[in-house]
Amino acid sequence: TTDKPASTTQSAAPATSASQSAQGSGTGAQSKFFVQADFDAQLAMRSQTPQGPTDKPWEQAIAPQMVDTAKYKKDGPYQLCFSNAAVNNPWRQVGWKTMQAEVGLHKEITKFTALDAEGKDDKQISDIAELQAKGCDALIVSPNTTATLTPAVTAACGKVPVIVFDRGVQTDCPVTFIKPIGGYAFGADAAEFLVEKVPAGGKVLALRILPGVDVLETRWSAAKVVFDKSKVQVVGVEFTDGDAAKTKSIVSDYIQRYGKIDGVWMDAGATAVAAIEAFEDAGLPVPPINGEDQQDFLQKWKDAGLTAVAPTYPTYQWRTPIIAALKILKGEEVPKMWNLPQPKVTSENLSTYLKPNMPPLHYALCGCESLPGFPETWGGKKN
Amino acid sequence: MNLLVPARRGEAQGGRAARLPEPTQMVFLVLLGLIAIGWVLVALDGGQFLTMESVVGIQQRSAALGIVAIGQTLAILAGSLDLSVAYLISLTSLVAAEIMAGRDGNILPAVAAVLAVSALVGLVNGLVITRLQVHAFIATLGVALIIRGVVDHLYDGPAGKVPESFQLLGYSRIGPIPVSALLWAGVAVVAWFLLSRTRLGYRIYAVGGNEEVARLSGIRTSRTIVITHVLCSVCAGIAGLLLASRLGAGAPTVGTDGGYDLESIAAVVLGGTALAGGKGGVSGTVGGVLLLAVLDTIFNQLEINSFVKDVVRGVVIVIAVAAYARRIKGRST
Amino acid sequence: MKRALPILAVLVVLLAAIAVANPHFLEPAGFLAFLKRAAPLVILAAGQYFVIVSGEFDLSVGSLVTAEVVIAARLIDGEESATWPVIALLIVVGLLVGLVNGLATTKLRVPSFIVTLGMLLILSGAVFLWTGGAPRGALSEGFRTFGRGSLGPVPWSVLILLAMGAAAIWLMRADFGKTLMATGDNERAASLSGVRVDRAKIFAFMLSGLAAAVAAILLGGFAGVSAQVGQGLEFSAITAVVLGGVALGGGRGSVLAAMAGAFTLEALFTLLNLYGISGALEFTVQGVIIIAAVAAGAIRLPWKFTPRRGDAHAAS
Amino acid sequence: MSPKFADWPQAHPRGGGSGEVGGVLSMRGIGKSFLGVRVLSGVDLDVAAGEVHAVVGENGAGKSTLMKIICGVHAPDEGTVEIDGHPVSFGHPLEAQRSGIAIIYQEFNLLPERTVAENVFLGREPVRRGLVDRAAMEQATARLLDELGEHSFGPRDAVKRLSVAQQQVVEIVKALSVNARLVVMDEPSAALAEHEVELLYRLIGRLRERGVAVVYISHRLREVFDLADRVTVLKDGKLVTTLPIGEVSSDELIRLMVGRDLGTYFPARSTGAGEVRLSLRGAGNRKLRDIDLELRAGQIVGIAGLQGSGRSELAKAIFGAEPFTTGEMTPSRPRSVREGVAMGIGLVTEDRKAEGLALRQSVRDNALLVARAVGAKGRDGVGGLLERVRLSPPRQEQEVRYLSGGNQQKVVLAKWMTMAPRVLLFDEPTRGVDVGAKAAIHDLMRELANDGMAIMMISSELPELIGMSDRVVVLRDGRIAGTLPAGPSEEAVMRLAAGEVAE
Ligand SMILES: Nc1ncnc2c1ncn2[C@@H]1O[C@H](COP(=O)(O)OP(=O)(O)OP(=O)(O)O)[C@@H](O)[C@H]1O
Ligand SMILES: Nc1ncnc2c1ncn2[C@@H]1O[C@H](COP(=O)(O)OP(=O)(O)OP(=O)(O)O)[C@@H](O)[C@H]1O
Ligand SMILES: O[C@@H]1[C@@H](O)[C@H](O)OC[C@H]1O
Ligand SMILES: [Mg+2]
Ligand SMILES: [Mg+2]
Repeated sequence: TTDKPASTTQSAAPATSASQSAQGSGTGAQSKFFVQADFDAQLAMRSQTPQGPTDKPWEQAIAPQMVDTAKYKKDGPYQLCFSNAAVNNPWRQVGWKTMQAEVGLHKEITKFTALDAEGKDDKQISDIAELQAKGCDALIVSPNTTATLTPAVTAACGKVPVIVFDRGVQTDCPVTFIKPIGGYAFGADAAEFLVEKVPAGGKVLALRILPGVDVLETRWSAAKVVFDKSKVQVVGVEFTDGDAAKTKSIVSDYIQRYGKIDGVWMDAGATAVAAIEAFEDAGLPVPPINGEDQQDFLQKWKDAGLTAVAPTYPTYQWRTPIIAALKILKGEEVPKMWNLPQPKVTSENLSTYLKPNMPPLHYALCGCESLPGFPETWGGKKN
Repeated sequence: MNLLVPARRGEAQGGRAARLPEPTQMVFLVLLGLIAIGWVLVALDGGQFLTMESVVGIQQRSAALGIVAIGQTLAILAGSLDLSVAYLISLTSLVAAEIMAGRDGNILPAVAAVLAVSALVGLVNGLVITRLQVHAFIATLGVALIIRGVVDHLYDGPAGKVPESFQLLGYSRIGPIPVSALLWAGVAVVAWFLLSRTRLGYRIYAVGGNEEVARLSGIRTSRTIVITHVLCSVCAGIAGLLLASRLGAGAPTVGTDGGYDLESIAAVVLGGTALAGGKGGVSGTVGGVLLLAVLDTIFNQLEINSFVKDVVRGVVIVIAVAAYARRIKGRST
Repeated sequence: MKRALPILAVLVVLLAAIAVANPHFLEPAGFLAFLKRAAPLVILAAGQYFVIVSGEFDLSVGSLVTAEVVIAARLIDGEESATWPVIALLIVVGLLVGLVNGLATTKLRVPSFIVTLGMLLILSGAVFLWTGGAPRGALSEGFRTFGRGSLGPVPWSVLILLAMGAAAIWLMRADFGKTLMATGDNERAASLSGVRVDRAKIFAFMLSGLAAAVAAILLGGFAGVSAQVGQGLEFSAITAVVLGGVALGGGRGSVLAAMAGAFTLEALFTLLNLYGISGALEFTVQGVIIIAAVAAGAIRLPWKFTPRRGDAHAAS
Repeated sequence: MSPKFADWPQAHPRGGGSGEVGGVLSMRGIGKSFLGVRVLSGVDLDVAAGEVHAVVGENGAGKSTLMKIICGVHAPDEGTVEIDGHPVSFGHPLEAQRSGIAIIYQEFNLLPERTVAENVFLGREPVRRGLVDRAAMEQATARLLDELGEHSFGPRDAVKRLSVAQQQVVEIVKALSVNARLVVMDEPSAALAEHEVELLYRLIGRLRERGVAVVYISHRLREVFDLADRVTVLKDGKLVTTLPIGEVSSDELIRLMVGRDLGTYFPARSTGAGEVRLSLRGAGNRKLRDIDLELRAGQIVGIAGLQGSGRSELAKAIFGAEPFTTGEMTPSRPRSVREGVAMGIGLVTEDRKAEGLALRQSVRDNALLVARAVGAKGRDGVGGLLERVRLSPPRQEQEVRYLSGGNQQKVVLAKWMTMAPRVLLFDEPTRGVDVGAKAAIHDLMRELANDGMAIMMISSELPELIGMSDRVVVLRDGRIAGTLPAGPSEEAVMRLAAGEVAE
């Protein structure tokens, strides 16, 4: 007997890289994760108008290509299963709470079984296998690693309708793949902002969390393309491990070394505030910087009147898989590739996203304000 | 003034404790108890505990940790320990998948390369400990950093490709028994045989029991420690192969994400092997690994979040080892 | 002092190398910044030293640091007036965790490696269970002063470091330190000389917990709330102590050398950074240097004179 | 592989001594330094087959180091070693073993967690088809134990369950199992009681008969005179002389070792007994029963008994390290070591290294350990104390592990004297201590008694016990078998200890 699919159509190595243009701009070689076509597609999507209800961005889709799901149609009530990569950072925490609240909205879901793989590929492979035996009507997967989870997801596709979101897999067997526009858009949004705000020849420091994670690699590779075409000078690309203290130290070192840093690009917002503080502690004005939609950053932005932008990778995407699952089980069409809108926070709309009663590491684009239990479930205070 | 004081605590326990089995056997009693508790809890929750899938799941989940923990048992019995296994697993999964590159014909060279690489790392660990006289904790931590640097430098994501035929190792099963569990069982049997039937095994116990006594009795203690580390690393290499076959590729974080370093040590001591060396054995470790896997399964079935899991795991480990310590104290007085 | 000489020499060489690459380093501001950055690790190393010299390990300090920062943020919740009560509470929590580690090690007779490994799991699980998975609340400005602010030109963390360092050195010269050292060297002999060995060890664990609490206050103050402030600090602290020539297994080494070891480690990180060793290979260099430094120390000293039970198995 | 005791002749007259048979061992000009400190220089040693060759000298004279060179533990810096006329240079104990050399080390050398058989064949396990042959190993061990008349334990017992004396038997069996040409015994009797030493004598006799060469080290001169054919004296790492045993007297031997006249006299006994410092009435615990005992100021009470008769247990219970569960103790019963110390009781333990000293700490720190533990004052006097215990040279910052056994024992003494105890208990105070230091310790004990301290002394060396005690209490199986006045005969003590009824 085998628990493995008969065949997998995977291509483990990330697709070919294009545009190896380092140009001595300090940005280094292009990431092997970079795919020009995806880059172009994502950048284009930014200006497309999503379809669906505007007040519910998690139900919207950009340029959807609908697929028929009649063959999955069945009567309720339903049991949904979810294999989660991990709940090991605030982004996933917010998303996970949002997803649970979404489940609570639907009476027809009588059972929701979720297993947490704790960031372990091997555990997630077993989890997916174990979930298939639980009589799920649909299986939602948030894969830990794209390549390595592909076989397990492929295997599940043969037994239940599968919905994948956040990180992808290298097979199109899932009924739908849900994600915001993507990392290229995120990285480009931030880089374009800096190119606009930093004077020509200005020194930009790029801070990355860690290498090798596709959603983060795409962010940087897009920024690299943007910077390489610009007149700013990228003086350093450093990894922070997402550690605030390390971030602050790195930024302080750069300030000391170069006397002045004119812009800071970040691939994620978690340590943006630490980077800002490095300038404050050095008694320098904070240069243009990007963060993410985390409350502490938005708060700082407002309080200090920063020149900033916050691209997002919205946590409201955690609602969509539940909605998609129900649509599929009811036989309604869903987009094959469900591209959610990916707004960015700017100084114009900052005040709509800043919610001072929410915890510092809360993500503004949770789409959770109208869900039962808000704000306490997300750690916020009623006021 | 001081008449008839009550008997000492140690004495009172002595009688009871003396009848308790060895720690390496006790872990199986705990395991049975845990299965019973799990069965009840899951039943109350309206589920079924030991379904076919969960039994297969327990074995699948245990196999990699089990193999590493067997190697760790050898190192700990010899009075050492190995903190480099996690990074070595990542490294060997990459070596395997890169060399296989999706081709059946490359399986053998890949396996050979993995064994060679892991043996080499074990050799380095052993030599740093014995020749340079660096405490095993620091030596293997240092080697772990070295491997980490190399892996992080060369790879930033999954790489290589494991051919279908080799993935059977990770996925096929014979009835309810996965091949990976058979591999684990095989490694355990070999290690058990080695420890209880060969001179090397006797020497490992002797070196771990008291290195000086072993040396003065004519045992080449350094050589024993080096060989033990080579075996321990080879076990990690085998686990790396298994994980590569499960993932279909090599992954630079598979070892650390799995927490195989500290978790394998926890499994070993949970199995009643003394951290100081010289006492314990493979069977206990098998029990310890199964105990952790059954705990995981219960948590999975009850869908308990990972934070509670950590707390429970921490408490279980400390209490189990405390129970063994009680028993030993009871014995010796 | 004599025992700290070799590591101090290494430290001076590293500092000189840093100064060559970065002349700012020799200016008061540059050097104070280095001290400030090193302060948490140095304090943790001092705490870890007490545990190691008594013959034990404390693997729980990293997750204790994280837990303390997360607790502080949730309890203070931006409220200036809560600063001092919460700081007091953090110190109590640190001492309490040390107390539990110490009690489990001495009374339950579980090897401290296992006790503190268990504590590591328990703390990281419990604190996030309590906060629902991610840090909540915010630290007050007052709280952050200790890690961020300075008194005149001298950062508070440097002053705190000096105070803690002086206290550690004083403690090791006092009866407590001498009896702790004897306990780590020969527990049975110490006990038969009237030393309350369990109490001494428990106290050592409490000092480590206290050090973790102070380090948490400095780190939280320096960079704000984060879920991974403490990650890996236990290994850094132990490495620092060992780098200072303090033997795992107990009974040997000076606290000054342990702290110098922490400075050396921090200087090493700074240096690797300055010379632009690629992020990843930094680990490799670090691994080689640590092994080499400990090996050099081992060969310099008579590592094995009287064979002693437990030397080879300090992990127990 | 297994030795054939059965083949040995039963009678064992003293062997022919040197010269008769070819030399088994010949060492020439041996030199050895540790960390630049010269420990041996220019030492020659010849041992013939069938000879028992005693090696004597003060603590630290280099006896054990010389033996470790024979056995491949240390390599000599200078000189040559020949076995059967062939030069050898052992890099590892294993190689010495293979050349037929066996050793009973001064320190215990067993694995408590392993069985007797596993210990006996440690590193030399018999194998069959590549696998360890347990059965053969256990049979051979059983046979050896049988030959020795040891039936109180078997090959499968875990060593940790054996008494100290039984463990010593295992050590001996281990050495014999090698079927060696040369057996080195480094203080094999230190842990044995008198009657067990008899057993050892018989064994050595048999070895001699078989033509095995024996090197015997002991601080007990009586054993040297009982056993040896020749004696080699070492002093400060140098060879003093090698003499046939018949050509030297005990006083001469001491002079050769110490370099001066010591005399074999014990200090004068006390003149009168002072107040009762401590008394026991019907005291007992799991090892002791019905102990009535009085310790008086100015008196030394000797405690005699066989191994395991409960002497150490008695000392530890009085001190508070072990409990009394029944009976009374006046002025009060200490429930912990600290209470014992607070009552003014001190204990010089029998195992210096395991229980007495923190070896890596300095002389000063060890001497102050008790004072610091209980937070007592009076630490400035340490220097004076160290002089008083005649520590030589009194270097306070020296790590204790670098001191000789005698000097280490003096540090232990100083440690207790900082507290000016009212009662001081000595458990085997001169075990493994050379003759010079022994005399110093004896003098000191009497001096303390004369200053008004109450002293209890346990010793397995009867001459010492008898010579020092103002009263001898004999223990047997945890009970007091009888009390004898000052200066009893050895026979009287032994009769009580071994079980004949006292009047
Ligand atoms: N491994 C070692 N390293 C350094 N010095 C050593 C070592 N072994 C022994 N010594 C020193 O060598 C000297 C001789 O010691 P040795 O043990 O040979 O004396 P001994 O005659 O056997 O004394 P004792 O009667 O106390 O057993 C002593 O000063 C001792 O401290
Ligand atoms: N059967 C035994 N098993 C293990 N240990 C024993 C046994 N008998 C005695 N011992 C240990 O040996 C030590 C001495 O025991 P005890 O006080 O009974 O004898 P003693 O008369 O003082 O003999 P010794 O000459 O060894 O001091 C004690 O510390 C005890 O723990
Ligand atoms: O899963 C990812 C999350 O872990 C990271 O923090 O943000 C992007 C997500 O895709
Ligand atoms: Mg000796
Ligand atoms: Mg005794």
